[in-house]
Amino acid sequence: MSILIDRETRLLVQGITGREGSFHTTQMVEYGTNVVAGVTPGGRGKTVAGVPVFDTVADAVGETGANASIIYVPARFAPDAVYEAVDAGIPFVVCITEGIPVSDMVPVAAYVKAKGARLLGPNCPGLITPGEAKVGIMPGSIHTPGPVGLVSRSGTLTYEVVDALTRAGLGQSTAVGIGGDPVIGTSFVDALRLFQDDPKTEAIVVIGEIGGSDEEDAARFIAEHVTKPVAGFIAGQTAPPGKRMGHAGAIISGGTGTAAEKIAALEGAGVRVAESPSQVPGLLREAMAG
Amino acid sequence: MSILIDRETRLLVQGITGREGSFHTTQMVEYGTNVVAGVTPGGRGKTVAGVPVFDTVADAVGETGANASIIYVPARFAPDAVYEAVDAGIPFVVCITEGIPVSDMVPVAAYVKAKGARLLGPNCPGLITPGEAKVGIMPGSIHTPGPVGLVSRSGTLTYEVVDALTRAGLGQSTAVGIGGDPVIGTSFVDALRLFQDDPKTEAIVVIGEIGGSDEEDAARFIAEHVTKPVAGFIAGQTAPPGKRMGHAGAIISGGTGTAAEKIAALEGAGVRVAESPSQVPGLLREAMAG
Amino acid sequence: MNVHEYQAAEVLARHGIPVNEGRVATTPDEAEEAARAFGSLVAVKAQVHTGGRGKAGGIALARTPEEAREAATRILGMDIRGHKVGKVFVVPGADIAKEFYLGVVLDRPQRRTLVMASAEGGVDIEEVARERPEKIVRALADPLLGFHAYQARQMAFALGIAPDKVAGFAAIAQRLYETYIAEDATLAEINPLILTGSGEWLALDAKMSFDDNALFRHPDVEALRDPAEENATEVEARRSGISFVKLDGTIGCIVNGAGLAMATMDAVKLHGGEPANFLDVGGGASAEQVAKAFGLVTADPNVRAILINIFGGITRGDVVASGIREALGRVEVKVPIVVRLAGTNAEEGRASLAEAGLTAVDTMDEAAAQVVTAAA
Amino acid sequence: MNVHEYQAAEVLARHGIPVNEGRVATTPDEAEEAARAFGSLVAVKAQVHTGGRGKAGGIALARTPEEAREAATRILGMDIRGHKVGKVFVVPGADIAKEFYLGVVLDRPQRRTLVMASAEGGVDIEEVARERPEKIVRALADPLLGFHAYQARQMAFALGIAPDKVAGFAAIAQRLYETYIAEDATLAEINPLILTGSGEWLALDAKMSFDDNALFRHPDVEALRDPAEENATEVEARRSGISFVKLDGTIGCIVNGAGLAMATMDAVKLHGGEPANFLDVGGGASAEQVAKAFGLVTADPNVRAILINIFGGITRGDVVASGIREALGRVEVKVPIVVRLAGTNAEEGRASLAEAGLTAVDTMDEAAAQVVTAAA
Repeated sequence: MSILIDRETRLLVQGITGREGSFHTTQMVEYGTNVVAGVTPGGRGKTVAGVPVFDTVADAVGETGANASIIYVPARFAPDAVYEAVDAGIPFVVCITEGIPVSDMVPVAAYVKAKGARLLGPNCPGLITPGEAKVGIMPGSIHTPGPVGLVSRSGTLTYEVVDALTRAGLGQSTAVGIGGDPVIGTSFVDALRLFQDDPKTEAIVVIGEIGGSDEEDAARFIAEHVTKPVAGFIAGQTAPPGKRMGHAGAIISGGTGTAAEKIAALEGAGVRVAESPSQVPGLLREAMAG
Repeated sequence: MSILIDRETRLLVQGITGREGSFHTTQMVEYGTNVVAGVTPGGRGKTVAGVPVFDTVADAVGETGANASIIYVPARFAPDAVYEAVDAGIPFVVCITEGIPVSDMVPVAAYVKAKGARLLGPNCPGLITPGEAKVGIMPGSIHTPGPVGLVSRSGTLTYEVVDALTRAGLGQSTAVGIGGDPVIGTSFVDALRLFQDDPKTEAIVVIGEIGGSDEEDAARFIAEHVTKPVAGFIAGQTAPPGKRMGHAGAIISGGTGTAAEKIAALEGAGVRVAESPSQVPGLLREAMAG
Repeated sequence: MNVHEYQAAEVLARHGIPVNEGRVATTPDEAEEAARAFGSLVAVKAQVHTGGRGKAGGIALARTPEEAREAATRILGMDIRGHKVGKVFVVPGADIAKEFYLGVVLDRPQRRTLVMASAEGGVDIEEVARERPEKIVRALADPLLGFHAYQARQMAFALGIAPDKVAGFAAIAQRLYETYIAEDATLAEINPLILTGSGEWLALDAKMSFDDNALFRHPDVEALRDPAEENATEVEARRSGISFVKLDGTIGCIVNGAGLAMATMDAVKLHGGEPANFLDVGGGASAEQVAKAFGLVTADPNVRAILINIFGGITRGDVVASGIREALGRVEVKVPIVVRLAGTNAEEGRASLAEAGLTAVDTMDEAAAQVVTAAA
Repeated sequence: MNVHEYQAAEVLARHGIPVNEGRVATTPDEAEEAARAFGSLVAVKAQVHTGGRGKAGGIALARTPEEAREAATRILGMDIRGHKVGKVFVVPGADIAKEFYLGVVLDRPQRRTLVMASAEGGVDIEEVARERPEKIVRALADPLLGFHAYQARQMAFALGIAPDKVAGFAAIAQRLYETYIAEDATLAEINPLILTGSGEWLALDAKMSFDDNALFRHPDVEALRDPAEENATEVEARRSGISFVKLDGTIGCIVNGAGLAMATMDAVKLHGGEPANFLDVGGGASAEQVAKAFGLVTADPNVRAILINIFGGITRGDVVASGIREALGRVEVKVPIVVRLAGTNAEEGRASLAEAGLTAVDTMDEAAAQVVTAAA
């Protein structure tokens, strides 16, 4: 078991013939992901890594029964791609695209929610259920199946922690990158709820960073609803206020969103928070030992 | 029993201090409607016909527990009034206002529906459950309690039919004016569903007119779901195509929306359609006799 | 409110849609001059607020300025379905490779804006809808978010448009939707929308109607109103807050409420008469409004009798009766009048009217029968 | 992207918000002239991209043009929280009867736009939020429909604004929301929004920030960028697609990925060092990007050692290693470099870097420890 994706996932790739789209489609197919279709307007009849391309999402869903989508289209067109996917009945949409204006994402997030669908991202690395399906841009090779559910706002920092977990013999049920933008579809709390309910996930790792209060919300949720052991790490303890640290959402503004606050909140909820990513596996083992 | 309103209805009047609002509030209170509050921005502390006035709908609902609202504000401000009512948690909103642009009503109708609330109108006379509550601008005196549910797109034509029913000894469970605009909240089908499910309604009268296809939809619904006897009348058999007959929605365009089509559809669904409003009570008695 | 083709084209152009730029001519001289300026084959098109111009001979092709002059001479002044042609639109001929239909309207049952397109352009879309409905591609705009780019593309692919022309079509479809919304239209239509031989998209004909209820926020649209296309009595009625529609019969109708007014016309017809008009005097039926209504109805020389049908509701029948009497004191009416007065205090009202020598009856059917007899 | 007060005021004025119209001065002469033109009491306000101007002495009242000149002389060139004052905004004094706060921001947890207001205007709103949160009135705009008029009125009543001033406040609140949305702002703030003695609403100070991701569709906003307020290295980095933030430490950081870059800074600190910068070189860590990164980092004279931290994922460690070697061939780096390379094919990569004489280690902690030692 796992959350959100597994070997039954029938994946559609939006923007499949683009540079990013075609490269990562090949990578996902090689990993064993069941990529059933791609969409690029005007691309009908082509194939990418053996995957048939369609002009519209409706066509692709009609022909292939795709039930998840990953978006690799440029920021100006990505919101439209989300609407197209959701309107075609796709219940789970992963948006990799970075740089989408917030004012475009506010209605997108509301619409997806109103339709009962789920969005992961944007500006995220996607997610992976090791050994079953990779829906994203992460290196598949560092992951291994196992009992740890991981949720993170960042990309390479996640890989860092996953790598450490794998080396420590702690495989992952699913590793989810929720993205570094101010407005995202799936929050820490959403992912935590899924991990808490997933029988195969025995422990959880939360990787946060400065900006917003999603980690504080996660801490409240953990305190109230999560019975599984949780370890975590918060990046940006040395980040100055008022400066955007790469991710559009990683900014301390008005004195809120600091790493210190987030660490305190998580520790208050019983989460073991590492000083360095390399400590995460050890803390998690401690937590799992009770 | 009845549909939508009864003596338990706690009515709020939006635009209560205006000319129309204050006149009809007095009329409604005199009829015995339980008018609990009114709203006019800046009107706090006033009363109209003994009804306390508030600045905002949220205040009025908080103080009085209003659970239905009627709107008498000018067309430019009416959509905002609907949003205010629905956002304050009022489940049933009646909009009397005439002349609201269609492009304003399209989002209003969608929003009300998404919120699970119900809108009656706009550009409608409201509704009445005789002897219990009058929420509208119809003359209360012509109505009498009884077994006939009536639904209509028009105002005075409805009074005409109600008067005929009352004189014929056929009282009304509830008489509903859905309004003459192209985009309205509650359709014939919505009202028919309520009448069909209302144990006190034994027979139904449908008063339609040219324009749109709401009557055709009603005919389909009647054929499939309505087991109670139905009589009807369609106004506008002599109306020329392409001309708006008073109501913004009463227009035959592109050759569709004619009275002949609507009459044929209703008759096809077993509805007895009168040639003149005065025939309605007789036809209904026939239908009720089986 | 309707506008002429040339005005609709101007509105579309303002919203970034490529239109065939022509010139309006009100005289044969101007038409000739326009054709000369274009220096090519031109079409001379009657500007009237009705369809079927082509079939009525209101559109002509002209190869030379002289031919354009001749065409304009013939078309100007022509009567097309009761509309007199006062202007022609002279447009350069286009190199048509393929014709499409593109339109935006309200879908009433869905309460949403509908974008429609067809690869059968240049012909009557209602005919296509009736006879080959599968040839029409439809997309409902989201009521809160609008018409998405993907929807426009989806339509283009469904129409079989070549991949390299899809973006151009989609942009025009989105702009037409935006025009419809921004201008509070009730119809925005391009028929035909063409692909030229060189692969350009061009709106070759345009039609727009506007929501009367929204004109208050579009003074520029209101300014496009053509008085020559409107019935003077209807315009006057609108100013008085009375809904009036001119018809061809002999029995003038004055009624309170639109539904009842239609039902009254129907009753006249049912009893063998022909209504001369639709007239909704408004809810209150005050003396002032009734007086104005008399003025509007009696302006029609065909009117041989008048039926006043008032259902007294909130306004009591006796008050309505005095209003009618007062109105008759202000306006001289030379044809027979039958008054039907019902509802609250109707009896008192009828008595008062009878006193004043008017025929006042109880039921609509009776009133209709009497007025038809009176007009015969 | 931040703009100056005077620019924010211009943007608000364009959207119909009444602002206090002042003049920008870059010299004492200009300030004097501006004060003379207004012919009244003026405020001379430092234009810098930071708060706390008042406390730092960056705002002065001047009763005469000469006083304005003196104030400008003192303020121009002043350093406020690391920002050098290059311009002052000279504005006429206003007759303040009552001060309010009005702001629009994103509510991240709610994923909606939040409009906030307080009757405690003219003071630090964050302080009000912390200490008297009940003094702040909030309304979330609908994500699809926007900020309704009723919401603006509701806020006004909740603030205790007199009934006859409610419509004016509501109009400004709605316009501020519209400005925020139309201009893709991340902050739109009026503090104070005042009621004058004669009962007029006036925005006395304005602050706006804009969404960097949306600047492509707002060239007019992009044009407001003040190069004097931006770190030259940060600007250069942005042009290269590199995220760079200048800090005060001695250890330059080059990392792939924003989260990992923050974690790397944290590791440096944990091991007793101080990072000189945040730098996200992007996912691929190509030779070209790494070379640019070296250029950015070494431009800082404080940098005494560089930590390169790359997690090889899709891009393999050996490829990253050759990229680093190639970059070092292009850019001369005079300080010690510690490379941490992990992930796919990291071992091969580290071997290749060791061959080139670079210190290449396996873990982030080890690398941080070594670079701190190297910089000591």
